[in-house]
Amino acid sequence: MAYGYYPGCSLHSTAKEYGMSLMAVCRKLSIELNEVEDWNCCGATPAHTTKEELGIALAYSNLLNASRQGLEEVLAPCAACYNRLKTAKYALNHSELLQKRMDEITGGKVEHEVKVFNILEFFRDIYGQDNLKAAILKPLAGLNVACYYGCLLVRPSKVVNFDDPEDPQSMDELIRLLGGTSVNWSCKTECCGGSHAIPETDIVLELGKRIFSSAQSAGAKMIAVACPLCQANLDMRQHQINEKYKTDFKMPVVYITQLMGLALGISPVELGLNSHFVSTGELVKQF
Amino acid sequence: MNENFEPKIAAFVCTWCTYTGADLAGTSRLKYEPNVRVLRLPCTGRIDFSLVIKAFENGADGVLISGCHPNDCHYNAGNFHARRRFAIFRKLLEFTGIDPNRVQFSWVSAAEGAKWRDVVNAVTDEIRKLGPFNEYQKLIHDSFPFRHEDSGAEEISEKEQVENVK
Amino acid sequence: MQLKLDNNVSQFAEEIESLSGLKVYDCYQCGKCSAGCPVGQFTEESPTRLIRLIQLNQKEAVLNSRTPYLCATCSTCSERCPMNIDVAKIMETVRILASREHVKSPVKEVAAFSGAFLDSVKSNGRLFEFGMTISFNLRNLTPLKDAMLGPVMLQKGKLALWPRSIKNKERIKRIFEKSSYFEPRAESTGKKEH
Amino acid sequence: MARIGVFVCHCGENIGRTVDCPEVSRRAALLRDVFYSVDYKYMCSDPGQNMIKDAIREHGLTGVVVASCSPLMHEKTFRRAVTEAGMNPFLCEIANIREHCSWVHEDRKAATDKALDLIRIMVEKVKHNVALESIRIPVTKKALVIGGGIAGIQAALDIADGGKEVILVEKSPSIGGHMAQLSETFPTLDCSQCILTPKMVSANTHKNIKLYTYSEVEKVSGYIGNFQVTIRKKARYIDESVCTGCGICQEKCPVKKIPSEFNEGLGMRKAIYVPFPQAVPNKPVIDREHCTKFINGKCGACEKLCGPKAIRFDQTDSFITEDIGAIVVATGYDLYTIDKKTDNTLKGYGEYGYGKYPDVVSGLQFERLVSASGPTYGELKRPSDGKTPETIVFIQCVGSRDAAKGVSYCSKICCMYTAKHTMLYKHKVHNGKAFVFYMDIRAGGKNYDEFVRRAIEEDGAVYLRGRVSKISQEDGKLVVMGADTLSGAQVEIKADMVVLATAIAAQPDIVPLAQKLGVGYDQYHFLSEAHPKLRPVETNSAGIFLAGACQAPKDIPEAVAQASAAASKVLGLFSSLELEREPYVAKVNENTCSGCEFCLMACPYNAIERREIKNRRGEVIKTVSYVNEGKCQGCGTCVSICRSKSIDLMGFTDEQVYSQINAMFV
Repeated sequence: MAYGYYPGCSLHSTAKEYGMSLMAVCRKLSIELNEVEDWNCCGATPAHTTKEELGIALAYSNLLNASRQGLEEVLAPCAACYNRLKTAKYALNHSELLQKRMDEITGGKVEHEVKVFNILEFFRDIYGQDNLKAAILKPLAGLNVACYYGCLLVRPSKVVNFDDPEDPQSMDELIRLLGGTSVNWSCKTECCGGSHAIPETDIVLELGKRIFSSAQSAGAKMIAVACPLCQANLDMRQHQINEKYKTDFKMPVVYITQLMGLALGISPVELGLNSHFVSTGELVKQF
Repeated sequence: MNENFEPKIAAFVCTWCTYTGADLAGTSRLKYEPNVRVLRLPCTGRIDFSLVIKAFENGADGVLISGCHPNDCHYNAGNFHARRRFAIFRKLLEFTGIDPNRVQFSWVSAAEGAKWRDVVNAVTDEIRKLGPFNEYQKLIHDSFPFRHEDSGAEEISEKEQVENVK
Repeated sequence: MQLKLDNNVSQFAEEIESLSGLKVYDCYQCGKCSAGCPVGQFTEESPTRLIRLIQLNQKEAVLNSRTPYLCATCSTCSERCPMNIDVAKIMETVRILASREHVKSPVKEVAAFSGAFLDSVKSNGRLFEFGMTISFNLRNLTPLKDAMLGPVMLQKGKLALWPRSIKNKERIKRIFEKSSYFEPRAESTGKKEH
Repeated sequence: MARIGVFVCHCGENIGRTVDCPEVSRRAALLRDVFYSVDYKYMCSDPGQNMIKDAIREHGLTGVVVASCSPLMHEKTFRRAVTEAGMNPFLCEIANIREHCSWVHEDRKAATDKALDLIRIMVEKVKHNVALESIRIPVTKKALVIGGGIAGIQAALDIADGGKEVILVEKSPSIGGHMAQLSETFPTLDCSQCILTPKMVSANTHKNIKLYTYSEVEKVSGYIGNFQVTIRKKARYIDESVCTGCGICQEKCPVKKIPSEFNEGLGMRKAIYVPFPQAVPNKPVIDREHCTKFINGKCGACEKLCGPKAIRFDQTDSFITEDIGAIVVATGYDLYTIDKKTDNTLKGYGEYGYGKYPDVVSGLQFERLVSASGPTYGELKRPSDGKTPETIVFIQCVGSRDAAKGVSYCSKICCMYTAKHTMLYKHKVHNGKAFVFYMDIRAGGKNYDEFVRRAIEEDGAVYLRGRVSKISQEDGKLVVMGADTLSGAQVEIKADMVVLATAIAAQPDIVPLAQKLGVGYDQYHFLSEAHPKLRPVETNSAGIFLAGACQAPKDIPEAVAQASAAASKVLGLFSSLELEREPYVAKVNENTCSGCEFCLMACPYNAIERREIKNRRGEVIKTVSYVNEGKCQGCGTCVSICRSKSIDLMGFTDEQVYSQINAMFV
């Protein structure tokens, strides 16, 4: 099985382990990913909050490349990229004027529809839960996971049209499928302040604290994410949160693909589980 | 156009809203142009547009149709029937080369005495500007024996009305 | 505080409506957006108040508000608005409008970050995080901010020291040059989506 | 030959000032077929009316035109006058030369000319008038009241007290409706059941009321005064005539864990049950879906233990047909569904966690929790662990005024009942604190605003102006994230319980009933009144009236007032042997009718039916339209849609209208 793949900037740098673990999982499951040729940054938050058209055009340019390459289904594992690509598609579907402008700006036109999937949709709807289940070697027994979706996977719901924006279930289902336990907690879709990770540190520390306390009181031992921004934010800043609020959170923030990898019997190092700020030692020990 | 020309205007109104609204204009002693002759019907839904043709035939220079506001019809939907018919009738007028502004349509509720005044004044002005509707009366006179052949158009309009009503 | 209002009271709201395609006067100030805003405790004007100020033509106050810059674009407000107003989009619109009108950002860190980010994308086609972070800290005059994180990231292989550019940089250049502040909207803006 | 009389009224100065009445009268006399013309100071006065009567007798007039004020004013007066002179009332017409002429014009000549025109138009019309008889419809003096809540009970009692028979149909096993579920009522805080139960009992025992509970209206046909209604009496699986209501069956039934509808799911009931102790009638029903006997044929404990042997497992639904003269619809309301899991068409309030957190309850559930007859016998305990809540957050407008997730309208009663809840809470838990999130306080009504102020000033409820964005659960507490827009701040409250003031919605199954009755409904499925201000209890279907929250959200006083109003309309209708209506109805010319049935589609009243025309051998030659005069309201829409000009409207026939147009301009 071969699908298009839009890694986005993070999966090559700050979210290196997301890329690594995804590749490892795909190798294991014989999924072939064809990277969108010469892809560019989706623009993330700075583009669309600076110039509306810039935000759309940067994302559209990637859809254009994908369509030229003949890709019909593209996996965008980074939730931010996924959100931007979906937003561009949504905006273009709702405005012919904008479509015209995009044709002018990028000098091209998407020839056929390019479907964009996030990581959860990809394994649930495209690869299939049954196929995945069959490949599990080491079920994640006894693992209490707080599934953290953040903002970009589920909102705005009319744009992404993916899961319940208040109480999404797809990652929880996946964790259960892998043999783990997903805890019922309140902060699944609360914002971690990812877009302010660098400029407004105070905000992200406060938001991060809320998320960790909620996960902890729900009995979670770790947080699973599908967004490099959330991961970097929560993982990198945990130390600062503990310092500022005199807390003692030691909660690994891992990518869902890393947990999948463990269940599929891939070695922790191959999954990049050694490159986290908060130690994943306790988790890795079990495998 | 001729400023001294006093147009003759026929008004077909429903009894529940516009006729009562016109009564209110009277009780409020509002003054308006005396050119309109009102014909009271239970509902604008009763207005077959051949009545309009008939009015022109009898020398009207303009026709005003007025009933309850949308959703306020005493009979639920008669005004909607009238509105659809009117939309088609206007097209028919355009097609035949008659200025469609000779037939005016409006909603006047039982509470809108002042609106009735304004509507009557505006329609009178408009028709005054359009001038006497001599062409039609002349046509009727000149071709009296054949005028029923014209009603072919009427039938078409009615058929369309029915389809729209559906 | 006193607001001086005249017949032009809806002018600014109409401007925002025509730029964003949203209906500003649909807002009845229920406060649900403010209630759930993750950065609520860091802002002076809640989204509710900011929209009220738009409704009352307070353009200057709105364009100089910190709120749109502190907005985390999480869309929680838009998701829960009982009147279907895309509040996050209003924040975005205010920010873009301020930038178009050369109003200096009241939150310099956010502006510096956006600038650094887009500079990096503009010259490489992709984000070069190491360079971007240095550029941000220089713009923001906080050269040592998060300096402790950098080495660890480098050590963990999470920051590349050299940019990896895309091949067709012309494409990116063109996009940056040609993009307008706002997308084109038909005359009849503000049609509600249902 | 027509002999028309014209009577020009001066109306004191009102007409005479602008219109030269003697001149008009003189010129009217010259009109063709006008035989007699006169003007007089006050035509509506006794001498004026006598002039008309005398003229009719003396000159053998065949038609009368009174040129005076609006027909809406005195048409009835003058028609009565001509009747007294032996003329058919429908041969008298009014030319409106006051409201439409003298009062609105200043130029005397123009006004005089116009007055004459108006008279000429009516003279031409009256020449083509024909004698008509008012339509008389016999009236069956028995009313049907649909719905046994407070509105239905009140309407039924008022009609019954007025001496007329009533059939009261209630779909659930007991009458009482939502009011029976309430603990206490605003703004007096009197106990709901204390004031309702006596009425329920009277409804059951009144000699003029026949009560059908656990029954639904199956079919309605006919028209005002003459409805035929079929009622489906659902099988209770007990013989009501034998059952003594001793309750042994309910006591011994082993199926215990069925969420009680009456307690809004907060308590349990058995498979054979009386919904609540004060139920009327106090006879149980068997819930077929949960009864073991029906599921696998075992058990039958109730049957064995029933002393009078009233259990009938083989009972089936039965049907009763009744002749009815008037119908009162009092089907009430339902709550908006907050929990989207029960209704996928709604977006629901996922952010409030209703259905996920047991201590987030609806307003009606709170009523049950503080009601003396509720699952906790009036002691306020929260559902999750039975703890007494020390902090309760009340959220108003859940579902109301919410175009995105609920309904756009204001549910009207929530401001009041939330204030009541805070008071009931404070009276039960003295150290408790109530917080209320509201958007606006709508407390218009006698002693209503004072009541809300009392909640704040005396019972210490803290009102916060804003909506709540999210409720989450942490360490056994509900964390409520709201806003107070007055201070411009976010508000976080850790509460033990949250009460959602849920929007009032129309009954989910109202549309099929409305369609059976031919009653209109709005986009939210509330039933439509005939006129929002002047005919608030009538519907556009003659003989069908509305009472209570089926028309719009209403509180108890309003529902009761409307119920009594509907009852008085019914009694008014029943006060005469026959109904008399203006004979302005459509008539079909069966010779030319082609049976295209466009009129059937256009008629807003379903007044047009098909009629088969048969030859002597009884073979159907063609089908034509036929107007049911009882249903026809005389709008004339069918007349203008008829392709073959085969329908005409009495009183406004084509002949009359064309004659008027012919006379319009000379």
